[in-house]
Amino acid sequence: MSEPNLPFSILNEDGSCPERYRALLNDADLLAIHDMILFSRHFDRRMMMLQRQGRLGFYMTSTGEESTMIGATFCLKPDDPIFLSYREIGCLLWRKVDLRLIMNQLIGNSRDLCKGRQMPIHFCFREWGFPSVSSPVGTQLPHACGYAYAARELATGQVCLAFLGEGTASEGDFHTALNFAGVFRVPCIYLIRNNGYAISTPEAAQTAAKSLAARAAGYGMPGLQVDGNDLLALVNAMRWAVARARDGEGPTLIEAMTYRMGAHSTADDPSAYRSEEETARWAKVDNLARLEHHVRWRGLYDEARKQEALARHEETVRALIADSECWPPPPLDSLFEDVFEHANAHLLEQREEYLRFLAWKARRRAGEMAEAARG
Amino acid sequence: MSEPNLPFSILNEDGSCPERYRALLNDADLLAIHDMILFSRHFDRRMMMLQRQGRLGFYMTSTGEESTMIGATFCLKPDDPIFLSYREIGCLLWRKVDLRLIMNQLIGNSRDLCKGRQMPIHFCFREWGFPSVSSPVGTQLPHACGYAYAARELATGQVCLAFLGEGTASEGDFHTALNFAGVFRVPCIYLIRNNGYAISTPEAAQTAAKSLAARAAGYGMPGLQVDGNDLLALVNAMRWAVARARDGEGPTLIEAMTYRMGAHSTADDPSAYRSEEETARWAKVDNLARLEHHVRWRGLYDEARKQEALARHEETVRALIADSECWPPPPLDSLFEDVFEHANAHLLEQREEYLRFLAWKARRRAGEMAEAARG
Amino acid sequence: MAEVETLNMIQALNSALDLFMEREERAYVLGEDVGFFGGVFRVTEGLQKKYGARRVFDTPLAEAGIVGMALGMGLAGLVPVAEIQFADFVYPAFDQIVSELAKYRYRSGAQYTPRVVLRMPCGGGIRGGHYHSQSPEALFIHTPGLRVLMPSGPFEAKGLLLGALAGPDPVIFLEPKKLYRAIKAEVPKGWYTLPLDKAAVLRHGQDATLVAYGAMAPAALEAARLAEEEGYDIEVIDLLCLMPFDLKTLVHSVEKTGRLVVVHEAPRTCGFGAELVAAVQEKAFARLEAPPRRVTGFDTPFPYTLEDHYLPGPERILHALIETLEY
Amino acid sequence: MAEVETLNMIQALNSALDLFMEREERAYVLGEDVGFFGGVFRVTEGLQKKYGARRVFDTPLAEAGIVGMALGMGLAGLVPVAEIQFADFVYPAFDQIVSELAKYRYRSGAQYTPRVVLRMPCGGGIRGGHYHSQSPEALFIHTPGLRVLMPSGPFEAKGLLLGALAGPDPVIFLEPKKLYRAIKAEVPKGWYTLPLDKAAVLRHGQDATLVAYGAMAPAALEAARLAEEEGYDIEVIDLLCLMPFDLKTLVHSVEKTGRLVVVHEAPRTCGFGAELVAAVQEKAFARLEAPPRRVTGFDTPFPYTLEDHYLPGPERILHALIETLEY
Ligand SMILES: Cc1ncc(C[n+]2csc(CCOP(=O)(O)OP(=O)(O)O)c2C)c(N)n1
Ligand SMILES: Cc1ncc(C[n+]2csc(CCOP(=O)(O)OP(=O)(O)O)c2C)c(N)n1
Ligand SMILES: [Mg+2]
Ligand SMILES: [Mg+2]
Repeated sequence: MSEPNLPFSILNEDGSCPERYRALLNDADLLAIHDMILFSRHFDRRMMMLQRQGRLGFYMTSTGEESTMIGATFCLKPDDPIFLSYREIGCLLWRKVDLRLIMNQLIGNSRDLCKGRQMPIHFCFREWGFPSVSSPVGTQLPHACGYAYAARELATGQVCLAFLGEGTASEGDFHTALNFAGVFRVPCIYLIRNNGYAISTPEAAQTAAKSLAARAAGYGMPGLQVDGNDLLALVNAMRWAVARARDGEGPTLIEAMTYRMGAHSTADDPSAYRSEEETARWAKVDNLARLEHHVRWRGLYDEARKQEALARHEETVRALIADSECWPPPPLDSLFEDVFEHANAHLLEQREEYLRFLAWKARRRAGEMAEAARG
Repeated sequence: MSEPNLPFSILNEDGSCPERYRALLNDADLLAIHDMILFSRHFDRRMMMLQRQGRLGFYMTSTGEESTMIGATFCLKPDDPIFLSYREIGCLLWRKVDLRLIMNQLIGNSRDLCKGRQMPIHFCFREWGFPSVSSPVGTQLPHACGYAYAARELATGQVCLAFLGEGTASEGDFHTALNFAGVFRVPCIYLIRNNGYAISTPEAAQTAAKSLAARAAGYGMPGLQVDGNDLLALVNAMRWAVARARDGEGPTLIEAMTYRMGAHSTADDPSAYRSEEETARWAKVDNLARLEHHVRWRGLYDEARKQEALARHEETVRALIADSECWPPPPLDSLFEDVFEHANAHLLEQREEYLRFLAWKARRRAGEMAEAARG
Repeated sequence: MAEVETLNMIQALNSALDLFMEREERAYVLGEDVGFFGGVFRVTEGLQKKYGARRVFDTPLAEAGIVGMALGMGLAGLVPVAEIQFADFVYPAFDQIVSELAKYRYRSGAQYTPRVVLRMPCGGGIRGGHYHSQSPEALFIHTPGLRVLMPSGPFEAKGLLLGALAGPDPVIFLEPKKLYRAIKAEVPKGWYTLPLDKAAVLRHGQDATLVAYGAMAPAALEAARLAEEEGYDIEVIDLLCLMPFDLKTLVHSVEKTGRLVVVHEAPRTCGFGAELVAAVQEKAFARLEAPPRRVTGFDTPFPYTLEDHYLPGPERILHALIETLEY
Repeated sequence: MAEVETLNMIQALNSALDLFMEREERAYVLGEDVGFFGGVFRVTEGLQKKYGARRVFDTPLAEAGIVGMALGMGLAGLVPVAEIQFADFVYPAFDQIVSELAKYRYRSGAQYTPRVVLRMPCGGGIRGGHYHSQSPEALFIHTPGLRVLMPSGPFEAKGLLLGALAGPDPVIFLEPKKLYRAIKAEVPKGWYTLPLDKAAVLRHGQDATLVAYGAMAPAALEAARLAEEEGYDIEVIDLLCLMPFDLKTLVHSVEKTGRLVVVHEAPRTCGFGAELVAAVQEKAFARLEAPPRRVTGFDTPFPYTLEDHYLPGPERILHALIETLEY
């Protein structure tokens, strides 16, 4: 277990970077990532609007943290499974999950692969390497370890990536997952998005540790702390961890320092617990802004391209929303499927009873209407 | 958080120690501790015999690890609560818990303070500062943190000590407890008895970490690894941690390296999973043997004293057993008490129903006997 | 007459906590986001400001730690009131609740008698999907050593919570979050407690007994109103106390009506409804004119888009009532 | 006829695991002490030697890790069989079971269909006190998405376990440890499976239906024998499958006998017995001649010294039978 001496940050304030790190990302990749972050942020904004208009039940933005998800996903192969916490839509976007499927999940309509069974942002896209998101935080962490163990056994060559927030690092599942991962030396990377808050709780109230990366030593794996608002630093660290995992040297813990620029969720109002001044301070080092400086520094970008991109993204999202809103809710029968491979007698009977009720209700309504017509 | 540079070991092989550490324990204390370890070990031996004779349902020895419990308890004040895992009878002994109460718990008779409700060694002696032991490992760890928080609030000046085995350090409760303790800077010491095994599972299969003490950094507290078979080293580390806690500087994690010389429990046979050679190697550095070398080196001890002590201990245990075995089991009503402050209607009805059954059974038996007498 | 104020359930709960903390200096409030922020549902709002950050504090994100720490505080003589942010997130603390909190008094031979109240919002109706909607009451009711309560309105919420806080036993206090802001009611300003083992008869009737609790209580009442339109006279009982539950009142009612319908949100199989049916029929067997009937959530995880189908509503309850009445 | 051998339940379970691992290369066994040592009850003995330490392995001491890791392996297409050392120690893994394992298929729209079997010894009768004696079946039965099985002898153990292992759903496989070595029986040497939704009628009778499972099945049979001496003809049903359970067979029996007594070790309130009573009376209401009766553990933690009072035995069952028969 040799801990490398990787830089915390690479990008300078003016968008420049030391020459030796320039090759970390070629221009085309860099532009593609930047464009995707721009899209992700626009998507966040539009979904928030949709939610406020009452057209979406719930949403969580990843605004401010995009480089972490997209940069990390960029470093993986397309079939490496990614275990999401919930604030990582960028991973789906980078892998080009069919945007309509994403919207259908958010709406929970009949075209949602998961049949409208979970709240928005609880994604599952097996085809793209995304196991199912659940709300209880941290539960995905031991899954990633188990999956990685299986991948090695099945010789698929896959590396697993699991995301979590810094708050989630306080749950017991964090501990058991990382300890198991260390013991079994699985090809798995645990990536903490340290965005400063768990809902209203600041990191300082979450742990007395100087860093969460420091926990890695307690599990016999390397721990890296990097600037999560610096795409290049994140990619540099992830690359190292992925190579290590791919080479059979075991797991790595990465702590990406970033900031949740928006509310925790559409149900939250952060002004109740943090200052505008703090938010403004972080806005200055926003990952997208820094990346834009960098692409401009490389001479790849200008205002015209930016406006073109924003217009393009808006058109994409607009069309998406229009499409997803025209589908009906999932059929009633979907309620009773998939609990087991085959519904058991108890559930079938409950279904039957419910259908009897619906029929009665329909008759009753018809009766009422007939009466109203008579009366 | 300044980590002190405390020595791993203090006692030399020949029983000597560097002069500057001699004052760690004065002669009287040293002799008392040695005598108590001798008693503890004899008690273990006799309980094992009792269990094999079928007179005790279950037992777990602490043979090989006595210095850790007794040394640690020695460093506390009598009213500092100690949260036991289960293999720490030495703590009770040092605090002079009424031995009859200990035996009554082991037997589960009508004089057991806990009314025969738990398996042997699941002690609870509030008067002596011992909260209740339970089998699920690790659950006591957050209790200790909460208790320590309360002690500070109530300004009792207490310091909490919580024991665990190295296997238990893999449970989620270890993580949440230590993280909470760090955040709240509570006066609490977590003491890992790293005795090499969790039942059959060796420490190497338990974690890939170089040491468990290294986990402390992840919780913002100091972590000390000490030789658990060296009373002086243990006392030295505990004293430091107790002073720190008492001064309001927060928790400490101590990892005491020792060896479980006996079976995991009376239900276990270690020969199935570890070599005689290994056991023999550890026997050479047994904590009691090393301590005996030391008291002899100090000129405080000889064979005659030893024989006297053993005879005295045997007499004590013999009398104890005789006493505890003459008490009946707890009364039937004890089964239905203490679930709540007052039994609720449901339980009272169950009790009534059961008494009705017992009455019927007695009538039935009487009828059978009458019939037998007639026939 | 005591002074009253008009409060929703959140305000009523907040008032109970406030009164208790004022009266009992050993009372402490802890949980995720309960301190500075006042809780994601704002039930603990203002308490930290009033009682200080030592008595009202945020914990790290770990339910096992919250319950375990609260229990430890209880062992030392404090009276902690811990919030679990949603009942759906109580499972990481399940070991601490089932193995420790519920058994501590018994296994210590009452040497230790920790008083701990765990509050948690539960139930559906807010489009919360799998993990912001569940009703785990049966799991706690089946665990000896826990009292289980669930209010159905602001008045009940304050009175039950004060009763729980002042009582000697560990309590699981389930708050039907759908009702948090849905109902306002007159609530005494001062201290009052409701008994922890009594149901409330919401409506007297002769034809059938309808039993519900939490957010199903108003739904049951509405079903009874609909049934009245159909010419039936339904007795409605709001359990309030789930463990112990007021079997006497239930049996008394069924002795009168001869018919029983129980309602809950949780999945049917092995739910609390089964216990209610089993217990009542044991006592009122001879009087029953139709098989006791259950109206419940389905044996599936809690859905999102289709939650209105999943949750029993007044019409579905009415349907079951009518089938039972026409049996 | 298939070759048979005489085995106790441990050997029968071991044989099932062995056959399955031989047939299914994706089968993996994990848990505390299951590898080198072969498990504290020796159910996995010899498997590591035969199938290697990658397929049969010891885990660190953390049930949440065991279940979470097993589920992750299942997501990747392996078929893990995890052991929880005692059912009493399953609670640290409760979140992984209830929130994850049980819901994964449903919430993913069957994109993922993990097959995971969790084995755990349960029940009393070995002087294990609070934490080596519990019967948590009701908690799992109430959780949609889990199959729950409990064999009552070596033949049933092997057939049910092979059925569970070969099946597509997550299974909680409860092993009544009191019976581990208590009964020997003839068991086919090769592969066979029992259906995962069928009860066994152990004894036909006309006067009352007695339902039990696990270690209570032999006790029920003995009670029926005692009842026979008193002139009663009791039908005894061994459930075997707790979720789904074989309601048809129960109802069929009660339609015949008109009387029902159910037995389990777990505490009464909200136990599985409540469900059995509630479900049967819904279907066989008109035929019931006495209120269905429950014989169960008490609503207390599981005791140590007095466990013989706590656990239902043949005489206590007989008493309930007679009271029901004489109702
Ligand atoms: C087990 C559990 N407890 C509580 C919650 C409620 N909750 C949802 S998100 C959240 C904060 C998570 O913070 P963090 O891990 O830092 O992730 P972030 O939201 O900052 O991305 C909490 C407490 C939950 N989902 N699961
Ligand atoms: C939650 C839980 N899981 C499993 C067990 C079974 N068990 C009892 S002791 C033990 C090993 C504990 O090892 P360690 O913590 O090293 O303590 P030691 O026995 O070595 O003193 C196990 C697995 C348990 N008691 N609790
Ligand atoms: Mg965060
Ligand atoms: Mg150990």
